[in-house]
Amino acid sequence: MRYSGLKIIKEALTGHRGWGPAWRDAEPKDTYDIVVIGGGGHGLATAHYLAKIYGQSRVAVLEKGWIGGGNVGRNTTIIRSNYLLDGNEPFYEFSLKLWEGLEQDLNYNAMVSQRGILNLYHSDAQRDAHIRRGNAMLLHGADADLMSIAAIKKRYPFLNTHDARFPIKGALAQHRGGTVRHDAVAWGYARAADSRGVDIIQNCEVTGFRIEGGACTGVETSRGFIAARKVGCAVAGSSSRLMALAGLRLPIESHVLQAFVSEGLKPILPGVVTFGGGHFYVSQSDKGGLVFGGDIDGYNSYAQRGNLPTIEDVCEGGMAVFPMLGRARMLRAWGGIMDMSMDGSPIIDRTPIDGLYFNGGWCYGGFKATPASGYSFAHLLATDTPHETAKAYRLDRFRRGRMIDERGAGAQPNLH
Amino acid sequence: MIIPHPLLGPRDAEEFTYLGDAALLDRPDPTAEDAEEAFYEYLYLRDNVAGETRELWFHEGGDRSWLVVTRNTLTHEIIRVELARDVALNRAAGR
Amino acid sequence: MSDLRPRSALDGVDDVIGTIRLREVTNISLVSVAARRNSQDRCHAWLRMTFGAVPGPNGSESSVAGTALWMGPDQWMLSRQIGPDFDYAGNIKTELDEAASVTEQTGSWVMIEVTGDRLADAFERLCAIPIRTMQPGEARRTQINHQSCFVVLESKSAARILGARSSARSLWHALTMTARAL
Amino acid sequence: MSQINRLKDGQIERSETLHFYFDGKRYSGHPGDTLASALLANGVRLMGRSFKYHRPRGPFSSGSEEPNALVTLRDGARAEPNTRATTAELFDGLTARSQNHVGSLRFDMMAINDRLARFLTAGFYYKTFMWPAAFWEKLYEPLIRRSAGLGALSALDDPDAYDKGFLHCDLLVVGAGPAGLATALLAGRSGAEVILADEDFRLGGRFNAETGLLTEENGVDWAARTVAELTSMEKVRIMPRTTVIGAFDHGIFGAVERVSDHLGKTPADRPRQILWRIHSKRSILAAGATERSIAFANNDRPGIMLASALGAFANRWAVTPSRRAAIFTNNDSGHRVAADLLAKGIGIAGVIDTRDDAPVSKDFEVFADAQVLDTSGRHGLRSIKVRDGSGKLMSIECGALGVSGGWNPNVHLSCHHGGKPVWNDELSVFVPGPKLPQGMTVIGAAAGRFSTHEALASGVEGATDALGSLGLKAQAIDLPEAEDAPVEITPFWHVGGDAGRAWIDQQNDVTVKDISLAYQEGFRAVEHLKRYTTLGMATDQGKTSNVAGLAIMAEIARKEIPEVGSTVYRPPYTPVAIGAFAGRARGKDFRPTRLTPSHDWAKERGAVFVEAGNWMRAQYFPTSSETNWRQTVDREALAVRTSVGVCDVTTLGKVDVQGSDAAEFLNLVYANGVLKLRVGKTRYGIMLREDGIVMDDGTAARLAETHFVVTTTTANAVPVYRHMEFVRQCLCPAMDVQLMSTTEAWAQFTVAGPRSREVLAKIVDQDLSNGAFPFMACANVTVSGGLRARLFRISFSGELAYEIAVPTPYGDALIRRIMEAGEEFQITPYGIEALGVLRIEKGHPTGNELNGTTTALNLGLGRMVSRKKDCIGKVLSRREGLNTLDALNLIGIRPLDPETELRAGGHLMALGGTVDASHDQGYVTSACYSPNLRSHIALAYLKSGGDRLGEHLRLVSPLTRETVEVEVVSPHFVDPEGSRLRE
Repeated sequence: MRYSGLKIIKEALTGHRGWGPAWRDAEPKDTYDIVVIGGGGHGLATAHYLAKIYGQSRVAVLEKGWIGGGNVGRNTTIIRSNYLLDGNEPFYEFSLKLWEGLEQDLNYNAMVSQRGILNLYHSDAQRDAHIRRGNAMLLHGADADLMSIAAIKKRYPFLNTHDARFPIKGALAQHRGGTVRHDAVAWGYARAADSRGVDIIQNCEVTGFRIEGGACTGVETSRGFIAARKVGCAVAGSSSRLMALAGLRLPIESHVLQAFVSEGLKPILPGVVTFGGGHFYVSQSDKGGLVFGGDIDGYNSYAQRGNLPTIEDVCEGGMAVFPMLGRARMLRAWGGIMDMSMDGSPIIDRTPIDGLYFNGGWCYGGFKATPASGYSFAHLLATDTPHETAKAYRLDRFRRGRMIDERGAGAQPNLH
Repeated sequence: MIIPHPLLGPRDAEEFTYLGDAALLDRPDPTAEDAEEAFYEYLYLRDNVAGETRELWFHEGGDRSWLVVTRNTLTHEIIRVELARDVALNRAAGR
Repeated sequence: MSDLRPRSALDGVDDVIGTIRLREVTNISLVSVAARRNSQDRCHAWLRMTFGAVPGPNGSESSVAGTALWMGPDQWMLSRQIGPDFDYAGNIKTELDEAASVTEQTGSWVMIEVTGDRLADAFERLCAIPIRTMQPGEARRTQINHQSCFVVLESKSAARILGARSSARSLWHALTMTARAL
Repeated sequence: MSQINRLKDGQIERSETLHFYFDGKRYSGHPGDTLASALLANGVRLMGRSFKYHRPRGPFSSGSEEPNALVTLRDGARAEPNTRATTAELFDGLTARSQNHVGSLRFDMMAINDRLARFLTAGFYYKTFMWPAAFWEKLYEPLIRRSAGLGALSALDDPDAYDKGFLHCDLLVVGAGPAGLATALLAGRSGAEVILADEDFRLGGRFNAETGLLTEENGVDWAARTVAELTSMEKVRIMPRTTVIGAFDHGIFGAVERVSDHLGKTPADRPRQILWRIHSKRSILAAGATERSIAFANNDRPGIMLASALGAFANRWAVTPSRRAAIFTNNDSGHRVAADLLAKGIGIAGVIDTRDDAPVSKDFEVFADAQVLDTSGRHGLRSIKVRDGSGKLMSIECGALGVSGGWNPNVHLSCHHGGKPVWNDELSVFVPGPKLPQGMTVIGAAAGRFSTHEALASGVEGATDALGSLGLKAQAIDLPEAEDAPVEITPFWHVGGDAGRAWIDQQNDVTVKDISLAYQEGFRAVEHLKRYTTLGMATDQGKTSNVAGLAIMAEIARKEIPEVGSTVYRPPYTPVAIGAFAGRARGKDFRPTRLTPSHDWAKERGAVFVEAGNWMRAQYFPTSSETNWRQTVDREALAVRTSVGVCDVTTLGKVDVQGSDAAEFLNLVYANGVLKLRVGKTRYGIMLREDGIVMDDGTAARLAETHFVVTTTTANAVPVYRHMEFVRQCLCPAMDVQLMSTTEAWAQFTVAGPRSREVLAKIVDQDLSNGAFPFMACANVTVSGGLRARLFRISFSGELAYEIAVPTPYGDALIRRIMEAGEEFQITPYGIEALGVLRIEKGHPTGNELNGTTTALNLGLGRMVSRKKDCIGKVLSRREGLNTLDALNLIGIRPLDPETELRAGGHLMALGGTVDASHDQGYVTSACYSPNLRSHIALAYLKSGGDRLGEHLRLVSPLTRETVEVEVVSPHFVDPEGSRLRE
């Protein structure tokens, strides 16, 4: 069923009886060509591109709960491709381009909103680093713009430029950056994949891998064994737990990242802003809520909830940039499990086990990467070769000393 | 969170800085044949357990002790806290 | 004797705000003492001799010789009301010699005395120490508005704060704001 | 028109009259009123508009669960959007504005949406606005965004102050209703340290809203007596107007106290609110229950509200939306409200009860087995359409309708640690599950123990249990006689039929139809339902809608409610001002400010300061004749090379390393050898991280056999000290070594330049000749006739230079003394700009070069990583990826035209060929103008740059639209052989 304005009008006049399920509630088959574990954004996107781009139809997505219930349904919805390093920038720019055509590709309005993202800087050293980054972005064919305070103030007149502890000296802007309605991304990919015959199987938890002669031949699940030629794992915060079932240890720690939303407010923030003197980023959703966040709590956790010090730190950052926020109210705080890698960059690669593929270590970057992650993972699963933009995301890069460390923080996940 | 410091009693976790898995106490032998592989595993690979795990916290805002905290990553329950130095000494003695 | 004159972090400011009195304690000399390996006993004996007892965790001991404050395992901060001209560290070092690592600390800290009946109310707004259940002599290292400090309780209505000298003015500002807010 | 709907009695101060303004109109009320009660008293029922359909709305509740009566309180910078009129305390001069309408509140142009409702069903926007793609950004989205939100921020800085505080207690009691008061009383009498917090400004909970809860006395009196006794207890702290917003780990709770929101204006210096972090050993949740509604067509008109709210407005505030009211209920509490209203002189048009065994009353008409089918009244309820047990339809005139679908325990805080509430079939409610936050007990209505007797009894049980675990003995306590009515309820969630829209989530306009549509489209998991329909996502977080939504989903899916699941409860319990979380840390007080020992002196000299981390450092020292900073910096940098300059370097990290194993310890920490460093000597060293990347660089000075002083860069002082403690305690626990940070203990100044020796000779009490105190020497010395000091002959500038340190209290005196001594040489104070120029001229790396991805090899210091010994980072620095042939090397570059500025952050490309990422050769880390070379210069990382000296390249910076042809040169621009510093 195609979605369109006309369809809505027709349905409205006939009591909305014609709407069917956005995706089938599929029953697991005995065997598939490719099984993708994880019904989050990345897993569903992988399935969509496997079916659409790589002509794979015998594909299943296994989700232990309800789809879109992980980080894709629990993030600050920011999209951008303002990366510094060669290993990252082409990938995230590829992702941004996919975002730009998402609605038409999926026939689902995920409200991709390119209202721009500003990274404020507060010192000469930060400026130099931002210039290097902005140049890298441009050299990779992305967009970047160095904005003066005057230019920033035009868009954000309420920015604190009068009594800031760390005065704002300018910003690196990416005007093509912005936000997306996060839940709709999962639903849109699910619906599109489903329409191409992909089985989306909810409430189906993987409990083990069947590995014979060094090769993975399928997965044990809460709903029985499912055979597959290839198995791809895209389970973000649960990566270590899942891969342990296959006897693999990962260069990944699971941390809690909190995010926050304010009460609905009339539109005031035109785009996304990140603070360089602390840890704070914010945008305003189409419903009017200010969506904001900051640092991870800093300790390993699977509890999906954080603690007060981080909440306070984030709000201090908010007040430092926009002192008007004092009278906006925080409505809800939530915590998600971040798969923090050892260099802050993701992994999309084969594993030492034939037929078993891994996608994870997304740190904060998971949401904006969704389309490219799905596309590249689909490419790897279908062709057994890394996608051009993801070839640096190898599992063995740490052993080989080829880290992709944007922050230069080293092998300490909670610093990335 | 509150970390029951073995010397100072209950202290707000805000006073501490987190490093990670207590396995970082076991620095491999740099002269060993497979030193490079051993160091790679030591520095980069993690069990990342969903459940009880031993980890290193530094009492930065306190007495500057490194602590080994046994904590459940699913519930945040803290089971045991020791001075990392004591743990390290015992291990050395164990070797 | 050198003709260079010392200057205290807050130039000896002394102020009463509402019911709270804030005063910089000047002419304080500070030195940290850390027991060398296998010399813990000697250090403890010396501390007992000098301050009457060995301060334990969260504790301090005072005598005519000044105050000893527990800083960390086998580590103490000694303070004495005597001008910085006096080489306190050198003095202690000659007494303890190789039994301890001795470090000059006089310049590291500012000492502010907080007094007033509403002391507990004030500290509740400043830091996470259990001020109402602490006993005189007890000490805590804690955070006050993002600044690491030692708080030594002298009585139910008096406490001394040791804060980083470089941010002494920020600390003073935080204390005065809180005193006003009560 | 004055308070036409004010009834008799009530807990308000009639003696005093307060005046206030709503939408510009002046009204009056009394102390004890909320904005909502005062408006109702004045006959105002219409207070706001709903989010999506802009339906006219009045109060739906009388408390913090309010979804409808949201206003913008106060004006200007203090304007506070989305404030619940039902909790805003009235004060004289209060001003409030209604929200979310175009035109007036009564005639809202956007109400057109209500006519288009059939097109604006749940999730409609996901299905359209896609073609043509270009229209989304330009047309569709702006339209959608315009309709976003309810109230508006002022865009002005919040002028109020917020405080933070920390409390410690044995027992935290959340909620001061019957159960909470009983438990606090017992715990207090038994000697526990108790904190009793309640979000309301009047303690007592249900006692304030209902009558007949106690059999022998008035509940309000008992509450007042109990509060009085608690207040008299030294160890009990009573906190009204304090909302416990979240349960965090290990007994920590967050609570927000509204200190002055109820006052006309905040007293000077006082905070508006305080965020308390409460450390509790045990906690008791006595948060009570929230009434739930029944969905029926047009159940959202002003005048229709929860029955308990109708009762509370009448009993506590002596107001009513109308003199004639009806009740729609499926349980007995609706009947009690009817009786209360009657007692207040309100006409009861009838009690419509869905149960066929509804209790009968002699005082008012009860319709058993009956339902309310529809309502009328555009801006306020006028009449309801009722079908009685016989199926007869009738229209009943009434201006108020109280609806009761039963009660939902306020389980929120009990679920903040991931615990799920469990369904209790007998009571047909969710009660707290087994997985509670550590140390928490739930009592009273929050635990599903609804009768007053049960509440009081559970309070005693809760306290007794807590006291036991605290090692305290529970004292005896005499509880008042209380009603113990059983819960008589037959679950009834919504009136069937296709009559019209029946609201579940009032604020977000989610109706029964939306829920069935979500089911039809496959959004059946609770979270899908919520996210697709926005059910429970409004400012009330579904306090009055979530359970009903679940129940209706269960009904459609033909499942049991627990099978459908339950939503996740997250903090904060009610929305909290972001300012409260930030507290005092805002503006200039965002972070502490660290000042150097020479700060005041530098200020006197008119220095320009700049932030360096939390430090403020002198950036440069302009003279009156200089018109731009470059002139100043050039002068300062030249002075150092030609005569002498002085710079405060106190901010460099300093660590005292002592102990018999100090040398061995540092030998492991530093990549280069330190073991053989002689006493009285200093050595430059680099530290690696275990991954082989350079962590920091600095000097190690050996003052005695067992005493080193180590310096770090300003930025890395803290992490390096932490790392050294890690190595000491975790990796070499047996070593005899002690560390102490002494960054602040010593005021340290660089005296640099050919005349520096002559300057210091006047100050230092010892021979400084090259023989006596050669390059890299260090010593404990005295200055100005006996003051203890430390002297290091080290040089960052490449000139003959010293760093001299005295105890910080003497820093101010020393800098002035140095200036005196240097006067004859025109000694020049210089700031970090000139410092930067001097070090770039010498190719010394700092933060820009040590960016966390560079190795010793990249820095050209590969040979410093000792082959002979182990060190942190040595093994992994051997990895192939860190030793490629085309590895980056630190080099210098000069523009062919010396006057052309070089851009730090620019990238290096071959002279010809394409300019893109695949042709990237490296990047510039630091750039400056060198007054000594009369040319712009820069340091850069270049692929195998070590072998490319003399090569010409292009420096491109598309971001700043610059391209410069440059030559690759040695990074040591000045005195490459380093003879000057040895002179």
